[in-house]
Amino acid sequence: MFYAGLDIGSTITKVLIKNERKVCTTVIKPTGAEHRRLANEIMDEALRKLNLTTANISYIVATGYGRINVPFADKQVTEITCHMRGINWLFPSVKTIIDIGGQDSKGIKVDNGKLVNFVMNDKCAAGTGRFLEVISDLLGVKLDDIGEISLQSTRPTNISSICTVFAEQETLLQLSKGTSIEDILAGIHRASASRIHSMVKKIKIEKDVAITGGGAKNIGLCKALEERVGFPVIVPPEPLITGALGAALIASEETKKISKEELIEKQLKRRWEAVTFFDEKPTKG
Amino acid sequence: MSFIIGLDIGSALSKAVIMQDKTLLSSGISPSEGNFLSAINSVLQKALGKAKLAISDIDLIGACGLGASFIPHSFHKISDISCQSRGTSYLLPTIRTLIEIGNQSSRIIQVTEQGKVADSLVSDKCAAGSGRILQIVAKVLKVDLKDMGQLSLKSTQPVKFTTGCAVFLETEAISRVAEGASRENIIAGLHQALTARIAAMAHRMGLKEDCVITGGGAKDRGLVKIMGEKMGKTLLVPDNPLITGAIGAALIVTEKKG
Amino acid sequence: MKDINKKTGLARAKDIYNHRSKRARELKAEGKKVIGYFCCFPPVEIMTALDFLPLRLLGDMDEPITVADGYLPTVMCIFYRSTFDLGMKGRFDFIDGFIGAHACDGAERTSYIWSNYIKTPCNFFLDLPHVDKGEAVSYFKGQLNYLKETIEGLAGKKLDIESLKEAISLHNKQRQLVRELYYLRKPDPPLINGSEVLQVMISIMMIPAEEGNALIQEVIDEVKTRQDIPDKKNGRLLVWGSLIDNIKFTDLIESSGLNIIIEDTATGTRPFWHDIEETEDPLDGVARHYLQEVKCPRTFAETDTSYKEDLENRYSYLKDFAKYWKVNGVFGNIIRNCDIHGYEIPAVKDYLESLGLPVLIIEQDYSTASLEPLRTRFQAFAETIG
Amino acid sequence: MKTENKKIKKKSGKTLQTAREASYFAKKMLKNALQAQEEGRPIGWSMVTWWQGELIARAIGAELVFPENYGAFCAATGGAEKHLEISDSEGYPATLCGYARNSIGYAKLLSDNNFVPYEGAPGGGLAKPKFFLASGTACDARYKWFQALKRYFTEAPVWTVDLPMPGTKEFFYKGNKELGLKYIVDHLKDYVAFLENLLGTKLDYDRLNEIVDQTFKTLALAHEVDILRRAVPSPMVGSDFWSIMIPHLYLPEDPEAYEFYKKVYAEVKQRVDNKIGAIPNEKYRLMFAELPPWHSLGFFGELAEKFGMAIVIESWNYHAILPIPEEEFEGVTDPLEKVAMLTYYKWTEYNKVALEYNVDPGFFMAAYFQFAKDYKTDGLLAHPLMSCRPATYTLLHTKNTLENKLKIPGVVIDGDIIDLRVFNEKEAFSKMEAFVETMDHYREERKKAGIAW
Ligand SMILES: Nc1ncnc2c1ncn2[C@@H]1O[C@H](COP(=O)(O)OP(=O)(O)O)[C@@H](O)[C@H]1O
Ligand SMILES: Nc1ncnc2c1ncn2[C@@H]1O[C@H](COP(=O)(O)OP(=O)(O)O)[C@@H](O)[C@H]1O
Ligand code: SF4
Ligand code: SF4
Ligand code: SF4
Repeated sequence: MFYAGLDIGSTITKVLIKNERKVCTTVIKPTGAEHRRLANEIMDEALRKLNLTTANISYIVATGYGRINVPFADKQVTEITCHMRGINWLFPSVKTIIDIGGQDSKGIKVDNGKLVNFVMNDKCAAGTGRFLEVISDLLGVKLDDIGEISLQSTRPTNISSICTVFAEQETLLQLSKGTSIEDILAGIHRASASRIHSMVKKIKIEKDVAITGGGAKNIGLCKALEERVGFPVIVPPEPLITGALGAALIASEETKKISKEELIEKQLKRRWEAVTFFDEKPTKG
Repeated sequence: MSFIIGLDIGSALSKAVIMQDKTLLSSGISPSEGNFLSAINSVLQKALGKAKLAISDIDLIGACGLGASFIPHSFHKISDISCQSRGTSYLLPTIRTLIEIGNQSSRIIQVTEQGKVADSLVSDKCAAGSGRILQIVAKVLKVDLKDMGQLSLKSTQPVKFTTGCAVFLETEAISRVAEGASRENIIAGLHQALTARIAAMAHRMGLKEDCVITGGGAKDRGLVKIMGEKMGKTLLVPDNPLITGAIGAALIVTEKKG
Repeated sequence: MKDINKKTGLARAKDIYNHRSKRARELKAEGKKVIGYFCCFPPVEIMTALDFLPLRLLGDMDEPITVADGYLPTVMCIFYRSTFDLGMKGRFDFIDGFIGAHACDGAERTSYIWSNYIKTPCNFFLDLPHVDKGEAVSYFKGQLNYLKETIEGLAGKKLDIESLKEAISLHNKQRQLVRELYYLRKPDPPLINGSEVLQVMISIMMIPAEEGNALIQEVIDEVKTRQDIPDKKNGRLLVWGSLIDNIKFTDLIESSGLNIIIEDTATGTRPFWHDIEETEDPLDGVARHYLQEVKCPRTFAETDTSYKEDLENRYSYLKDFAKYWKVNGVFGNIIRNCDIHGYEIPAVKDYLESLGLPVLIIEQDYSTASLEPLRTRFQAFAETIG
Repeated sequence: MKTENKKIKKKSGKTLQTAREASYFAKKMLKNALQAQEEGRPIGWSMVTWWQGELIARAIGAELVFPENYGAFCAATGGAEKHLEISDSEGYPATLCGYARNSIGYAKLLSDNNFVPYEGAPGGGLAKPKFFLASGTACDARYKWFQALKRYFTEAPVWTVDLPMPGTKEFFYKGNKELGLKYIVDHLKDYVAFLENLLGTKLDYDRLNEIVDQTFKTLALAHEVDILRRAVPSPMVGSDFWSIMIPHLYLPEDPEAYEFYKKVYAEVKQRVDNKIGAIPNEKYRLMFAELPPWHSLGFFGELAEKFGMAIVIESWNYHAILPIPEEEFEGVTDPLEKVAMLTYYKWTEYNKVALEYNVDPGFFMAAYFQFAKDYKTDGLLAHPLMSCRPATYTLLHTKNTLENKLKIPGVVIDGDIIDLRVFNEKEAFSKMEAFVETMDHYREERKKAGIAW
């Protein structure tokens, strides 16, 4: 039996297929403006890799920002629960999870594998992955590299603006003053970390702490957060897929809860269509 | 008969005017583009050139704006709020409320009959209500800033944005494009989102007529129209809404030092 | 096309909910006078007894706050900013009297500012002690006497004891009916959902007590026999905290995998849970009821016991609610800037969590436009308790 | 020496020598409490109840400390941030009163540390309370906050002294004043019983009588200083007041406070007699509305320096009570009754002014109308606070009405008592610069309207 977790993030879409014992495959693709609605194709790609068809998948759980309207998912679960489950499976000792996604960041508290509390910021781009994307764009540095580069800094600049837009201008000003990219990036990471930390603090940061989500791929940000937290943090080997992993774990549990007949009926009902994001239909141009 | 320069060195645009005896002789505008010094020089040249003057002919300089400290000549710094209100009231003496939509922030200023500030309110620390968004979205849509207004006016069904954040608005605009929403509707939707923010401030301050709108945002006819509708007021726009701050700076420095 | 007036039960409640001042305006046209009041503390019994229609003044989560921003700072309770905004926009321009109340700072200061800017032929500010001791009750009774005198002036007649007693039993009847309605939520799934109950609750604050009583009775009869009961969900929710007065909010909660079972709020159980005792001087019972039996954390319950006992004293009724209605989760609803409930959050959490009930606290902006982002939070909570 | 003096001036904006000495009283309170703890005497954490609860608690032998005052102290010394963070992580909303959040954070640290103030706590820390004295007056936080503190001092009882707060019009209803006073007296009897029971001693009514008499004496003298301040140029400014208010607000029964006010009076009087202004170049006379930004008091010094703006009078509720006419006391012997009168009269003293100008409420608002006249002010500097709603609720209303009725313009500078982030000094300056024009304009308006000053 196979179980699939589909995490349609604001920025990156992740699919993970597992069986009883192990993770079989993962696919990670930008959600991108054009691809948002094409989660079905990403699913297809994962299936092709394993030579499977939809009929082989017992249960599909969708999560993430775009989970709401996935016609082929058997269940929708919030990314909060999914990240929690994924991390808990990987690192049972973790009590506090910091998830840094593309358009939001979250603090999640776990106790004995149960979600006990959470906070999130989804109103302001400061302290989200988007903030770092904007800055790396501006500096002409690849997102993958900003973490490493910032670690070279000797004198991090102080970025005083919270707002992404103002921080962008502050960065420009620093550039024209001749500040090095390393120092600017280090300053940017500090500013982000401080913002994220002050939010997560609201639910009390307790050991062990894991950082997950796309932001955890950024070593500069992780280090800056670690500095704030004051003790070492855990970063999973592939932080992007913890949500999808959690979703797949839930999928396998759900399968056990229902009868074969119900399962088959569910599978028949799956519609292999595009995903819609917004309730209100925009007018076609 | 002395010559006075007024400067408004904004985060996006640098503006200069030359005045003589309270008459406007010439003006110039240059992008600031993160290099204030060269913007100041360029804008001074423009204004001086048009007035056929040299910097040595100038008796006084008054300046406001974020980048004023970069001015390489001796000058008097005046508060942005006072300059906006004086300059605007010079152009349109009947105004009592001024809405300025600048690049980094928006302001609501209540103006007295003498063109002085009665009260003011500034959007701060968050770009959600500022003119910067117009630029960002224009870039996304590959539209010239100048054409935004016209396009907005043609909208039939403005898109409803789910966020106020300038950065998320950009992302959302990109998605809307991908989903097939028209540029017109996206721009009009943006104008509505921006209006909602500014209207909230305006109501805090209270709108006394006549109301005027200045700053870069005032160049955008679509924005001005939607704002007027939302606030239920006719919003006047000066002929050149960008240079009101610079005019004010010149007028105030004349009074103070002239 | 059905005639609106012929609608009964839930459909009628929905109508009244949607057109809140319609009935008041009709009655006014027939010569009845309307008194608008703040919060659940000005005694409706006195108003009813003098033939007024008491009308609870509420805000509107659908209407962006605009005019009020020129008068009330944004750090205020958003609910009262909204209410005042509607007042300034003329939404309540038909009321003949206004009774402000010292329920919380928000209500108190808004009452003052209201009477400065929104003129009604008659207004009164009801001071309400913060403590519930005997001497406070006597003082409060004195204030009720002033209230009575003031609106007697508007009524052009004196209040006689007998009609006050009648009004008290009429409203007690309403309290009893409300409780009956709540009992219908005991089964799993409940027979009536949160949005439907909310529509009924709002409705009865907008129409005369007799009509309200008839309406609840209709609803009870309808619900008892209906087929289309709500779906069974993961969570059976107790709502505690600031008030909820818009079904878009309850709809959002209930479409996120939760059933609302009982509300300890100012539009829920609080004004209805205890009957007014019928005392020799009816005002004694009225004063005691509002000061001691309306369980809002705005009234300070004196305590010289330990923290645990204090919580037990103040919140054991929540335990009773939770047990009787078999709830498995609590939503603490905090309208931003509500101090009364804000200071209680950790204590209420301590108490409920010690009973094994998970608690979700959300500070919200009293605006339907900002509801959707809350969905993820409710869903995550439903997943926790499911 | 000279440079040092200048430095102090820049930092605090204080101009009176006596104002600099006033911090003695803040320290004295903290020290007394710590000492009381050592000696095993009972300590109460108290709100400012406008003398209603404090005098009685002291008469029975309790030592009081004021978490509100401690909040200002922590903010001024940079120790508040840490406490605020803890309050947030305890789950208290970040929108609550900054003073409350500060003391909640501190309480958590104290209880975690076995009730010994932590190393480096500002001012040595607040000693552990035996009871809480909360207040029902003016602000919900004043009793909800102490109720919340019980989480950390699980055995300490919380007592709320309540005060009637009728509307202005309602206050003048026949018999309402008497009803209110009776309520307070009855309520205070309960309070006395509570204290006696808790502390195991009887209240000495003679002692209370002494305390009350001394309090009236000190307050009367403090009021005399307020009267001196009507002089032009202003002999002292807000920054002075925020220091000298500590003794009359918190320790009015302390004979040292009385002695202190004698010195203040002499110093201020000397300035008035010689027409010496507190600031060199007084051009504008401002009223200050509500609590100052404790962490940035230097701001006012710079306003004075740059624009010649003097803060000549500030929020009514920190000032000493207006004198109560002798005849009101006729036949009053019970000290509890005197306490009741003191507090209730303070609370309602501007109700008459409220009626005259037809403005509501009488507290927090009406006093500015009287001040404007008495102190010949040019403007209102309104400081709405991020985290103190009660003082902020009526500010816009006050500002609008002053402009309409007395042609006194107001300027709004957003800030906070504790939270550093919201106060933007640069923006504030540019607003004040523009406000100069506004005040000039309204001076003309007042002339046209025939309003005296
Ligand atoms: N290699 C990388 N290095 C640094 N940051 C990355 C990298 N890959 C992704 N990110 C960051 O992760 C974010 C997306 O994270 P993700 O958890 O997938 O969010 P979502 O679920 O909202 O799509 C991007 O905004 C980006 O900032
Ligand atoms: N047609 C236009 N021309 C110039 N600027 C425009 C136009 N339409 C909108 N704007 C906006 O005006 C802003 C610049 O306004 P301005 O008042 O000069 O700001 P600042 O003084 O901060 O530089 C830019 O952010 C730009 O987006
Ligand atoms: S502060 Fe900047 S990043 Fe944050 S919401 Fe406002 S515009 Fe967006
Ligand atoms: S929500 Fe809170 S602050 Fe607002 S009226 Fe209710 S109790 Fe008062
Ligand atoms: S009045 Fe303001 S500062 Fe004082 S306790 Fe209340 S909220 Fe806090």
